[in-house]
Amino acid sequence: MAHVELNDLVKEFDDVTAVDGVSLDIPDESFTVLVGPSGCGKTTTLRLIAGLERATDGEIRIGDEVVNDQRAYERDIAMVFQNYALYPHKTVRENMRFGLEQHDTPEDTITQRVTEAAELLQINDLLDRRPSELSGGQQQRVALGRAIVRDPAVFLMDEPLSNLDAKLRVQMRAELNKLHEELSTTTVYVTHDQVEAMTLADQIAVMDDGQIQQVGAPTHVYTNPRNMFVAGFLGSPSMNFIEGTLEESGGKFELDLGSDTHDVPDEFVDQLEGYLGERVVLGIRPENIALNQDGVPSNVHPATVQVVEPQGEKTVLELDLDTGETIKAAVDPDTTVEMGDSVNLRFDRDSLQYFDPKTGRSLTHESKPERKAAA
Amino acid sequence: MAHVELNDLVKEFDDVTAVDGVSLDIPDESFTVLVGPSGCGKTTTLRLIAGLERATDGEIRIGDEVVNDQRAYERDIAMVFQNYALYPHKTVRENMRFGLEQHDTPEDTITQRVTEAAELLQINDLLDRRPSELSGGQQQRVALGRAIVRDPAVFLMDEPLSNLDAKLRVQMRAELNKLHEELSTTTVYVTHDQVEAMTLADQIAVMDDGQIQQVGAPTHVYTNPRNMFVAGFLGSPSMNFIEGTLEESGGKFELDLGSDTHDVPDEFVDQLEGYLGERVVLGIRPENIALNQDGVPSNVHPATVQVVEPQGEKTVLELDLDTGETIKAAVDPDTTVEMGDSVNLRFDRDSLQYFDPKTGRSLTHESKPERKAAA
Amino acid sequence: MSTQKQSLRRILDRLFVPLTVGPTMLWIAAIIVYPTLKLFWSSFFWTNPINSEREFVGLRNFKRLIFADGGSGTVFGLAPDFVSITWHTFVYVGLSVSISFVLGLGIALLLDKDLKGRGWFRTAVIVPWILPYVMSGLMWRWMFQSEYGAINGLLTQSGLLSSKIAFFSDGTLSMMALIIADIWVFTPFIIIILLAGLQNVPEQLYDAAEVDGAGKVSRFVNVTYPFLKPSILVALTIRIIFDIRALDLVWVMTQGGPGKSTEVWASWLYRTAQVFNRPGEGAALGVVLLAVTFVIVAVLYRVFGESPY
Amino acid sequence: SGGDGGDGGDGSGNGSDGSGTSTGTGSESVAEKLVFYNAGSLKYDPGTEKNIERFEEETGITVEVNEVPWNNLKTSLTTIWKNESAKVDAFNGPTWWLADFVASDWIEPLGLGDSHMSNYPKNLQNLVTLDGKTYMAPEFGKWGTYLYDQQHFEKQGVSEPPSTWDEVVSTGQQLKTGDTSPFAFTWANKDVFTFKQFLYQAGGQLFNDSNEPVFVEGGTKVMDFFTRLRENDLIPDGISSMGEGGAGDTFIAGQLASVESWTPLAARAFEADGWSKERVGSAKPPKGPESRATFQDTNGISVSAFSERKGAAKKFAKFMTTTESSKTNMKVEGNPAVIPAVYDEPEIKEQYPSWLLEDMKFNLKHAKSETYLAQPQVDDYLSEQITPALLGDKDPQKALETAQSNIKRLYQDIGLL
Amino acid sequence: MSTKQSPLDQLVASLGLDTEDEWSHIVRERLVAYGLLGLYVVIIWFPIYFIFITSIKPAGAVLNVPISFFPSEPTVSNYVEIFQNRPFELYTLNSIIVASTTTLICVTLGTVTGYSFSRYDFIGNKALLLSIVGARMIPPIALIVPFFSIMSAPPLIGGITGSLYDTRIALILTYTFFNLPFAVWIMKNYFDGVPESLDEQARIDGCSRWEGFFKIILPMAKPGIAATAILAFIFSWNEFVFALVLTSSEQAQTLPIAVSLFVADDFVDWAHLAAGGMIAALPGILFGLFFQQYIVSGLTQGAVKE
Ligand SMILES: Nc1ncnc2c1ncn2[C@@H]1O[C@H](COP(=O)(O)OP(=O)(O)OP(=O)(O)O)[C@@H](O)[C@H]1O
Ligand SMILES: Nc1ncnc2c1ncn2[C@@H]1O[C@H](COP(=O)(O)OP(=O)(O)OP(=O)(O)O)[C@@H](O)[C@H]1O
Ligand SMILES: [Mg+2]
Ligand SMILES: [Mg+2]
Repeated sequence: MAHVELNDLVKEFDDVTAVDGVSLDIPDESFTVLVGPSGCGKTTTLRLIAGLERATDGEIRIGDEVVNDQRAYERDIAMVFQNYALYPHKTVRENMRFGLEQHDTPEDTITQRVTEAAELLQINDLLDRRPSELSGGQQQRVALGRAIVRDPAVFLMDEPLSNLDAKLRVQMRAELNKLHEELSTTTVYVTHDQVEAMTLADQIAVMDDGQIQQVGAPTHVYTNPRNMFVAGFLGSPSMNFIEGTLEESGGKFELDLGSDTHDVPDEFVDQLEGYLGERVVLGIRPENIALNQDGVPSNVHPATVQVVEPQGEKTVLELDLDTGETIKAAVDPDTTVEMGDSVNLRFDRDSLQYFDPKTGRSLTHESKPERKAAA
Repeated sequence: MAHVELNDLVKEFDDVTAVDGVSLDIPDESFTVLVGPSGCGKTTTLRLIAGLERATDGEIRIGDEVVNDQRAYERDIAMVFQNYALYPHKTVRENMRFGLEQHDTPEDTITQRVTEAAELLQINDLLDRRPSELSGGQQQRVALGRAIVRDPAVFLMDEPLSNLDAKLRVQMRAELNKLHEELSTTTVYVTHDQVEAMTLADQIAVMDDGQIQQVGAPTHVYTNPRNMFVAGFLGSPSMNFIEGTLEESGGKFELDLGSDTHDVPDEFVDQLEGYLGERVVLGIRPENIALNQDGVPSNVHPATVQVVEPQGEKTVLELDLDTGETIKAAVDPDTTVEMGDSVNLRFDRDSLQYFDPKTGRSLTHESKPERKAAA
Repeated sequence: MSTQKQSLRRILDRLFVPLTVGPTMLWIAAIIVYPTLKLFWSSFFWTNPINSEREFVGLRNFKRLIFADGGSGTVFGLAPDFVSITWHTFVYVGLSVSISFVLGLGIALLLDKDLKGRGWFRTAVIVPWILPYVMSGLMWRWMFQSEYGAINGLLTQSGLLSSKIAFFSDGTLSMMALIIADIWVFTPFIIIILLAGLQNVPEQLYDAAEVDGAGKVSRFVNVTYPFLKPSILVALTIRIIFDIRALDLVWVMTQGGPGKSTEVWASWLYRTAQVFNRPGEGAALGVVLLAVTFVIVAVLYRVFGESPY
Repeated sequence: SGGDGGDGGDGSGNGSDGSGTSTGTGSESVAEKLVFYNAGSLKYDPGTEKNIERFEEETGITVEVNEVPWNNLKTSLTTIWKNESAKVDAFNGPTWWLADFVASDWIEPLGLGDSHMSNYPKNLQNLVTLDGKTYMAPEFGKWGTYLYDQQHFEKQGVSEPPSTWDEVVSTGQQLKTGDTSPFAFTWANKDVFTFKQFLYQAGGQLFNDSNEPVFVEGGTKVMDFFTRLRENDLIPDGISSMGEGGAGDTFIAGQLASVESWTPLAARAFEADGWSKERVGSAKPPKGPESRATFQDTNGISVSAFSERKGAAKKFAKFMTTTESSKTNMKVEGNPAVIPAVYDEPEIKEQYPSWLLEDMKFNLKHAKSETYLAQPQVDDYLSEQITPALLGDKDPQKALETAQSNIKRLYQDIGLL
Repeated sequence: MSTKQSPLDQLVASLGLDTEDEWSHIVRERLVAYGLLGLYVVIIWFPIYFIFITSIKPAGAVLNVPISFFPSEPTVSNYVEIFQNRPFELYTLNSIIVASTTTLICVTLGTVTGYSFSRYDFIGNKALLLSIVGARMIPPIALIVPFFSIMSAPPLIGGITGSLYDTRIALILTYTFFNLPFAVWIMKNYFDGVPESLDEQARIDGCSRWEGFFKIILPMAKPGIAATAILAFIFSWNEFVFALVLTSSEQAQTLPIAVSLFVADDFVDWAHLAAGGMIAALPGILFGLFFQQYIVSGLTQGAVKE
């Protein structure tokens, strides 16, 4: 059990700066999820924490120790590699046992933990196979199993569920959650799956281009992104951005979108005051757009349905606003609209975000992060 | 361009039957998505089509030819491997060029296609790097690029987007869609991402345990699963199953759930008639459950909220029915419920499914598959 | 784990490189430094073979061996012996290494296949290498012997040949016999090294290449070869190093004859240093040989030195 | 320096061993053991083995025999001596190593005394004596000999072996059959020896008394003879690869009617499949323009200058070469004795046919040799020329002249000329 | 797939191959492979066969012409004689001890050193590797005299009597010197082909460099180790010149020396030489067969193969 602290961490490869001044506090017993676009430096950050890469600059602390100079094996971490890195010459069982044997775990504890983990991961039938005889998802589960049998100070997991089917992934996610509740081992977790990020994380750190963009409780970050990058990155389909000029009209603020106008709710007046007359970006998530074909008095934006994309549990619409901008809306699967339909959109006023288009900074961001309540 | 036909395909590895009598018709120009739990034989099926494994039994046709005895390189296919299988000694550019060179593509076509694909995949900055200098997602994109530059008879793609972040994945999905519209190359695509499956597929094939469970248009399969496996596999969180005894009461059918009763809508009476007095499973998807705290007359099931799991665009609730069963519901993120709240659930009557608990067979399945309308 | 044990482990870990590289370096250094210095040092001296009087002559030994020493005619300013022996060496090493390489590669590729009984084949192909070289040399001398040798016997007794061939009376045929013997003896070495190297080729890349439309040849070039490169480097380098100085076969089979038509650097060096008792010139030849070997290895490194990852 | 070079047979002066004083014997208490380097396996030298047993019995000194492959004995010895190591006390080797060994101070004068030395023929005494000191005790003789296949001769109707070079050519025509060549001689590895043998027969020699190479004239005669043989197809194609083994093997294989080779071949032929004492014919070598001389390749025992047991070693050298030992050696192994008196011993007469003994005695008396410095390199200069000449790839005269000028230059280089 | 058997399929079946389980073209390829391998083995074994039949011919009949390739009256007398006459068992023992000890040292040091060279970018890595391999480029002939003087020098350490001359240790030291550079180099190149991600996983599993190396990487380097071992073994098994110079009696002389003792001054005792040669080769062949499993599995268990 240990808290992990990264201070101004930098990692350069030849001409690429993979990690560019990352400072991150990972509290003891926390479950921190690292998200960010492909190539933003997540894996590199994990490898730095693990001690597999040497930091070009900055400091890594585990517990209260600066571990920059410690070798991976001295750091007492368990890691799930993005590419599994299973020992090809060992069976699944041996792969899973190995880390425990290294830590002088008594034989019966080893057997027990391996059996338990294998059951949990539904790979108990595969224990005597070699990795080359496993499917992709099975290999990934072995890689995960190899980590979770351990009892390390820190878990590092690099997209450990990416190759599992949705159902299994939900199960595994639940198991990981349970495991974390039981063991409370500090965990750093990389995922591209938003649901995973949202449901597992105590805190979520959004990275881009080697830098941390925002850290906080998942719902907080989701609902209070600090900048357009974070806002756009989280959520799928991603947040719609509509740019307009902020104007005052009758004590109320409104965004001139060209051939349409958006009324800014009163509670934002304070924060937006300084931007009067300037360009401001309105952000609204697809799921916060309602089709209100029957007409609702205020803040209604007419639009035309361009694409209807049923996705099972929801249907995503691509809509052209009158201003010519295209936005997406996620609606109930049984909504009956068709291509070419004209609809009225209502943006949920509680979910509106405003950004400075030049800096990308959110104008409505609340700075206090919230911790996720114990799940 | 070619249609692919699998007839009673079997592949055994030593003691494992990875593919167990798969018959599947993949029409020319179709985009067929293969889904199924981890280890069900998807990769093996692709490898059989590719000619990388030898079928133990059965027949594979590409175009009108039986290709069982053809080598992979004779089959004119392009494949994205689940584990990428990039050539470590070649640069990204060389990796992508290689397949084209093998097919005697003129130099300028090669250059052009590689440049285009690289741009599309956002890896144009990485063209001169080696795979070992790339992040996981970047490697995956290269693997994808290596396939899409080609102009083969069949594309085989094994989870080509699994390591990409949501945003990029949406983009890539769109690009793949566009590509398929342009080239109309027969494509077989494995994914664990339901959204991907739903949005990309002309037809979706659900596999389990080496066998095809159902084939059809994605929305059709989603809404009309042939059996409990398919019903439970598609959708996340997955469909809730509630078992009860079918009874008749006043000309209407109802399901006795113990301490609660479910009214069977009249349109199902015909299909369920034969099951009167027997056990029947009711299936309802989480997103088709509405919280109706204000009371609605019929078919209301009281429940207690156990877990509230905000997932960004939706919130998943875990609820205990009065019968003791636990079910999940996906509700709007701004629904304000808390753990311990008592709620009334309303199951959307249009979305109900009924299954035979012994065989798993759907009792309400419409057999006619629907083709997805051109996207 | 006790802290003491842990810190020991830590110290040992830090010392990994010194501890793993050190003993080898020491071993080699301890044995090599003195002989090497002696080799270079001796090359500057001339020793009178009849009374062992030593005289410092600077680079004269090199000049005499490589460039004309004023005696008979020169070839482009080089000593005729040097030119002809270099040519023999080039032919001998070049042909036997390249032929045995191609052969060895072919056999290694065959043996890499998942064949039943390949274990027996693997053992069977190694055997020529196990026989003592002296034995092999004698055996081949006997095989090629003109009057009662097995090859002539086989050819004449089967009626393929009407009169026997005097292999060792002809420079070219002698060279051919040497090369055949050399190939026979050393091909197993190539096979073994390449066979080991073939295990390093990730199987999945063959799949990828097949899907990319690569036929057999292309798969070899694009997948096998890059991974085999380090092994090829090892195989060729060691093979060439061995062959440039291979003495046993030449000495046993032809002693450089007939005349000097199969004299190679190794036998020249041996003759000069050991037989003629002219250590200075022998050392000078040794230095030249060392330099040439270095150059060849450097070139090989250039060509094959790249690792696949 | 030690300008000793040419000691061309009969002529040279120092008749008997003058150096009666042996170095180092005085103070040394005779060792209990000595190390003897034997060329090849002792198994092939049962005579030597027997004599060693006798020596050990009589003196109580243990002889540790180190067997070194024949081809490598010289390398082993020089390596040891270059390190001034006392690893070896005594060894046996050929006389033609002596000049170089003595010049390098690697071997020790033996001080065998006149009574011992006078057992040997004059020419042999001269051969092992340099600067008036004896450096080798001759152990057994080896020289060229002429053997023929009586069976083949009879079949082809040749009753007498040829007695001159011309007859070799003329009877050769008669002896030639499909698989059988009329004549052959040892060449590979021993080309210079064979050449010398013919050279002596032709009346030539390698060096004159002042170390100048002078073999072109005699050598040309030899080469003429070879050319006649070759052009008349009287020698096998593979002649240049015929070492002692090769020539002997081919002879035993029945592919040669006659052969001029080294002595022990006769003994080998006796034992071979399909051969008998009757089938092996022996004769004096055919006479060249000058004589029926042969090349003297006697083996003897010498003592290392670095030995720490010189006393015992010298005792050993002497013991191994007494008349008694010589006789034993001949009796047990068939090695021709180098002491003429041995041939008159009854046991020997009993064991060997008289004609063979006759020829041996003749050869012993007429065998010739020269000891010269830088022997290996001189031989190499010769060898690289005479082989192509033999094969007709080079003009003989030119080849010999080249060899001669190379050797001359070598001798100038090392200060002999 | 058709079920009727073509003649080729029948042939394939009769070879013990499963026609059903294999790609027919692979089966065909295999037949070609068997054919080529068979041909190769027959050709390279012909001389060995010839030596063998020579060794069982009566000594006197060895040189008979025409040559009999199928001896009518085989005999073991040559073998009996060489064992009677010579301590062949000692030579064999020496060879085995020298070759296997050398192999052991070379493989041990070569593997660890090669691994370090492959994985760690320590200062002078390249230069050291070059000097190691370079050390081996010096013509051995040039080293004979210095080696002799090293080995026959009085011992540096007290308590040991006598020099190393004529001991197996001298040979082991020498051969190790000759083989170690190659062992290092082969292994370095081999490890270059083993993905580093496995080292990393080992470290995550709590392995120090030593543990990771021995427990994870080493088992995967079997093919390289097998190749190195074979190389070192055979080199030591065959080495002649240094054995000649550094030993003088059967307490240390090895088989090549023993074999060459059959080559007398004036002739070659073919029959016994052939028998001796077979015996010299036999332990090697037996060694090969005995370790066949290991060699084959070593040469096959490419860990990297996935
Ligand atoms: N070489 C092999 N030897 C033995 N069994 C194998 C081999 N390859 C695959 N299998 C087994 O065959 C089954 C199907 O594997 P396959 O790779 O096709 O699964 P998959 O559907 O692609 O799964 P995933 O989604 O996890 O990648 C699995 O149970 C797997 O363990
Ligand atoms: N060994 C290397 N040499 C050079 N550049 C590298 C190396 N490893 C990673 N990079 C680069 O560093 C950046 C960060 O890589 P990293 O693997 O940390 O990304 P990631 O966030 O894990 O991405 P993904 O989600 O795609 O796995 C990428 O641009 C990558 O190309
Ligand atoms: Mg990554
Ligand atoms: Mg798979």
